[in-house]
Amino acid sequence: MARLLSFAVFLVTWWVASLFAGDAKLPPPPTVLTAMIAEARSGNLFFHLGATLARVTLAFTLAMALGAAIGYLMGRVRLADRLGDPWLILLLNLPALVVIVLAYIWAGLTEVAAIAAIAINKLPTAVVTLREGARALDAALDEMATVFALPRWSRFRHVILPQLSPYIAAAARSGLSLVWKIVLVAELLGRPNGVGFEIGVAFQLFDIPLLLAYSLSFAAVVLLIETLFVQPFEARSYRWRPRAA
Amino acid sequence: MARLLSFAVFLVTWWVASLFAGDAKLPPPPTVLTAMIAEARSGNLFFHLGATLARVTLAFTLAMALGAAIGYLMGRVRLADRLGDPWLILLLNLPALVVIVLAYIWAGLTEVAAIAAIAINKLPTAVVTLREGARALDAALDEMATVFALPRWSRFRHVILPQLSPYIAAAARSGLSLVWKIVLVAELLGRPNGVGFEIGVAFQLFDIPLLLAYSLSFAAVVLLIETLFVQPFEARSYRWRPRAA
Amino acid sequence: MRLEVEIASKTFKSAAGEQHDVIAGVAFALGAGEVGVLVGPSGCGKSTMLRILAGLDQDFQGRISRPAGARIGFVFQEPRLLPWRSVEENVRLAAPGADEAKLSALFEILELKAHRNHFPGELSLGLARRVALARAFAVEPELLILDEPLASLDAALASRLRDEIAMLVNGRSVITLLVTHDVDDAVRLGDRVILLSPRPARILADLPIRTPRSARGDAETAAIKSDIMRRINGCPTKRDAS
Amino acid sequence: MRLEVEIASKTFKSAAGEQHDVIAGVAFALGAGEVGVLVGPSGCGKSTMLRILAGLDQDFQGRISRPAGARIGFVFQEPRLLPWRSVEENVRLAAPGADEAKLSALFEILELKAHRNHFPGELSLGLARRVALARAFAVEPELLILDEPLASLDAALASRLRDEIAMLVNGRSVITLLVTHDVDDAVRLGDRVILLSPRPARILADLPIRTPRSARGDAETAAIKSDIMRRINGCPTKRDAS
Amino acid sequence: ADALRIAVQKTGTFAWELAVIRAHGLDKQANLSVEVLELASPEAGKIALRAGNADIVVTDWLWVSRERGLGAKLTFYPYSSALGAVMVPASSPIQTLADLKGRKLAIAGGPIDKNWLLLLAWLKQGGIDLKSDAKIAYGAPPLLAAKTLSGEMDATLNYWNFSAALEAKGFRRIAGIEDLLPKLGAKGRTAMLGYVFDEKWANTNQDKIARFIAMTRAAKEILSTSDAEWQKIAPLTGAPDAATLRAYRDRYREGIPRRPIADEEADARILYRVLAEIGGHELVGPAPELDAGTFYHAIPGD
Ligand SMILES: Nc1ncnc2c1ncn2[C@@H]1O[C@H](COP(=O)(O)OP(=O)(O)OP(=O)(O)O)[C@@H](O)[C@H]1O
Ligand SMILES: Nc1ncnc2c1ncn2[C@@H]1O[C@H](COP(=O)(O)OP(=O)(O)OP(=O)(O)O)[C@@H](O)[C@H]1O
Ligand SMILES: [Mg+2]
Ligand SMILES: [Mg+2]
Repeated sequence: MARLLSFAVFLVTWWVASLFAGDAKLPPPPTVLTAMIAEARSGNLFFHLGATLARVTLAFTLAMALGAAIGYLMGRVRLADRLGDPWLILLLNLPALVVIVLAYIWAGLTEVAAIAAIAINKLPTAVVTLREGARALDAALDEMATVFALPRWSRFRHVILPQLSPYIAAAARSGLSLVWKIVLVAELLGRPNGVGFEIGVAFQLFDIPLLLAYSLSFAAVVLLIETLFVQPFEARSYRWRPRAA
Repeated sequence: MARLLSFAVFLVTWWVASLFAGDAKLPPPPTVLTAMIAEARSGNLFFHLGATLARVTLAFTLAMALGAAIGYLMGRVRLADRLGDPWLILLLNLPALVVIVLAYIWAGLTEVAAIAAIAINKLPTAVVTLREGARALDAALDEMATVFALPRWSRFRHVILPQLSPYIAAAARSGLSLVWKIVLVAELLGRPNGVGFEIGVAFQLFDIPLLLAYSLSFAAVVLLIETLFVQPFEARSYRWRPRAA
Repeated sequence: MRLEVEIASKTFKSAAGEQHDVIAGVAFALGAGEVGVLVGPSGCGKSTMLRILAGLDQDFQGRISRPAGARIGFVFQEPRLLPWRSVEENVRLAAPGADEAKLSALFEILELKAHRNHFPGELSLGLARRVALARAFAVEPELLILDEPLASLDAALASRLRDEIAMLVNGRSVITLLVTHDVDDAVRLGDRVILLSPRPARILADLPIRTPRSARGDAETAAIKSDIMRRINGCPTKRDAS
Repeated sequence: MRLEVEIASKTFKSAAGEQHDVIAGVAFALGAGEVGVLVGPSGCGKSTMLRILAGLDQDFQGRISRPAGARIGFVFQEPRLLPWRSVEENVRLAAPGADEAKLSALFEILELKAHRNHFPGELSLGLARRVALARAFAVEPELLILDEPLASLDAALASRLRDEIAMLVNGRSVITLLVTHDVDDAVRLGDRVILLSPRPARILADLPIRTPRSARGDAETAAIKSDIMRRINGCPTKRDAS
Repeated sequence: ADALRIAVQKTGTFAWELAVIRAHGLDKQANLSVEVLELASPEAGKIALRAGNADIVVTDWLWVSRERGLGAKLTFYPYSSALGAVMVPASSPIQTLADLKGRKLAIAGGPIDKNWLLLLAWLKQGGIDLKSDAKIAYGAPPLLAAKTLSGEMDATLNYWNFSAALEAKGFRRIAGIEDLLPKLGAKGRTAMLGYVFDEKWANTNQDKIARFIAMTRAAKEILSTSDAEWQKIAPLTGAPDAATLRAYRDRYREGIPRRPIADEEADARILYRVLAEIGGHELVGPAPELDAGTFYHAIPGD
């Protein structure tokens, strides 16, 4: 309910803003919707959305898995943290453009290069978030697990993972958004399809409705996934928390 | 010590890699250093670095402050979460390019537009991270603070803030990296100075050493800030934690 | 200054969705200078009651009237210290008005002097509980709520602290509510012992002790104690409500 | 199967940088079926000792020899449950081998039947401590370590549980170590009572009780108790070491 | 002096012209005070114009016409007729455009790039559909130039300046896009790039624009006659060696538009139809024909 209301407010705000700003500066919702429908009709929307989603999924999974593992290690083992930290800061602060260009130069204008470049851009942010999580782990529960000789997997799943889960959630949400920003650059610079490619085209033509149509389609997909899968799952796994007011 | 070692390993790896890859694909450290020194001599490096740092500082501060406040609110007040969530997901998944272009169109190619656009891009990631932090707040300590009637500020500073601090650290680190990625796009598209501008120029000229010189200079600045200020501060404020192995 | 408690009922909804009745009609009143002691089986709803009457839980049927704006000192059942603040800071934060002399005296009594600069993670449980006591005393409360304050302390220290609490309570017009499983403590400290049933808590007996604390002899306390024990064991305790 | 403990010294370095001596020479040994009871003032180093001999803290001077690969059941001073797992899951995770009949019996004895599906956050402290007891018992430990297991429980329940512990310990060849502040518990349950000094902990006395637990009459326990009390109070306790 | 705000890409050719203008004080002679907003990417100019931060930018009439169709009344005056070129390594077996079939092609600027569309249209007349008959890699022009240089691509269609740089590195020019225009119906080299500005602004600033155009013509004249001038602007071009600079110079000079504006517009109209047919709605927007007001006619002497 509240979500629907909020969504309605969003639409109205947009529409009103577009009335004030003028079509050229901010096209109203129907214009964007028309562009969206036209792209959907021609099949373009699904083709490009599919290509981007595939890249996002791959790069995201890769970066999250690797980033979580490295972050956990750095949070728990002091030496790993000391050794890894300068690399981490470097990687964090390398511009996306540079990573993507270098990846394309080394691995060719290939799918692998694109996905690797995106993953490398996202990796360090997952690392820093999970590192904080690992640092904040409860030593008392750790001792409990050791004393009762919980098997490795059980310990990970029942003791560690629930403590890391808010950090994982934060890293995943902000990470997905980062991946999405970067996949566009990667597609813009050297892929023949994907939303980023289309946005590049729309940008060259300065076609704002098209630009918005593609952007919002992706946001809609994420919104859908959040509402249908992520949030119910989260609600279930946070049942144990005392309910807030 | 470990950090220096790690840094040395980084340099060696780079150098060896450049020997294998060839100058054109990956210039060796001295080449990049030469480019860096040349830019420093001419004053260009400091000029552009300064411009970018100013933008980064402003946008980062703005986004962190606002994002933390909103995230805290959404984590604590269920209704705020419900209402804000769709907006948040939308904002998270709006491509940086689109936000920047729209900001420039509305507010002109101005400093304000650039900084606002960067802040808007970073804002939602700070929100999601802090929201997780606020959700994980300890209700028992909250009750304690209420019973003992801790004044608002004291409660915030001594009860809430320390619990949020790992989330703030994560949001700040990954957020700085995001701001840095986006400021480059903003400078590329509509600013006459800054590292992003220079990187854009270097890219058009395909001058990889120059590209790397600017990227690494920024990373070096962040590394310096981390080593000199952030990490000592962190070590101090996490003294209470049982020391890890 | 009076504390009036009338809780008609309190239910929790568990995460699994079940309804749990925790309090089923508890009513009593305490005046300034009075010490009420709640005694009841584990899990019967004592801590819940304390949270309600401190105003931490508003979701119940009934009415609480507390002296408006009264300073509360609460010793929770667990220490509830701020892990990131030293022992001294923990106390000072709750009692910004307490002066150095007062704190020193408190730390002396509670044998905490060596631990002033420790973080709570560096304390034993008994030490942490003592810090919680120091915090509650430092605020000079008008309403003092103690949830098993003497658990996890050795016998000698516990008895010394029992005397300290008695002194504190005697000296000033503070309303005190004490939860304990130790009938001995109850009889030595209380002006009124309220016996509670297993969950959902009802009042089984409300026993006033009229002799002033300082005047209670061993014989008298033994008599009251055996009365209480009889009452507890006399009414056959419904075990686990399942 | 024997537990041999020889801790020459243990020091903590506090975050503020100070050095704290916590144990200053403690040595004893326990055989299978024996119950050792540690009694000492709050903050003297008992929990630290338990952590060392369970292998959780390796940073000490001395030597521990534990039966290799022995299953350990540990009741920590705080419950240490996983807040995100139900009561039943908490127990099952530690004791994956325990069958339904066994768990049912345990939950029955500990009066936890109504709380199987609760999360730890929905328990009273006494209930949570009982879950911790259930967990330690469910693993069928060969080495059982109990840090104040009966604190925060009402007298009736505590006495029932004391009997349960005695039964469990009698039945099987388990090495048991118990920390308590209750001299009564110590005398009723222990085969050996080890009295500790204030921090840094040294052994003040190591008192064997030769009568089997089941045969101890009230008179005998009273005698031993008074002996212990005399010893505790006799050697003038150095108060706070500061 | 009248203020005039111009947005340029720092590495673009317009920046070279402006350097000459400044060096020779042409702006003062024209009584203009030129404010140059240097930007780092090709698209930034459009943003600057849209955002109202620039009066004049350089872009193509294709976009101007499209925008007019959508309601934004911009207008165009020819700036350069230089177009991209198809380049192959010196030793490549590719001799003609028809040989591109089945090859790996790097196309700068993406699927709606005008060079690419014109090439497609030209080949289509010969019955070749390159879009499906070749392996196409779209990408950023500098990246593709580097990729071609490293041998990853069989051929590249890139912007004229990148092509010139490749030429200087020994690459072979299979065809310049301007060579294809006659077969597509144009009478001669057609300037697709031009100065673009707002129509309303232009109408109130006719004199200013006229002076601006005259000034740029003077600059072009200098650049087309003086080789020494090229040495002066060499650092701006980023040319790593003399050969590249020479290639830039020659291609630049070829690209200076010298035809009457009416001829330019007539050819633009023809090419627009070609482009509209092959690029479709996506490229040109709702208008099937070049919008009537696309070209700016109020320059004396045209
Ligand atoms: N991590 C630590 N850093 C510094 N000092 C510590 C640390 N852990 C414990 N101590 C100190 O060691 C001493 C013994 O602690 P321990 O928990 O063993 O006491 P205890 O005998 O179990 O007391 P109690 O009966 O109150 O539980 C205490 O004085 C405590 O302050
Ligand atoms: N958040 C909650 N959700 C569901 N049930 C709860 C919740 N909090 C407490 N309970 C239940 O309420 C009952 C009373 O809890 P309470 O903490 O008041 O007991 P208590 O009398 O203080 O026990 P103890 O002596 O063990 O501390 C318990 O059975 C507990 O399971
Ligand atoms: Mg309780
Ligand atoms: Mg202890």
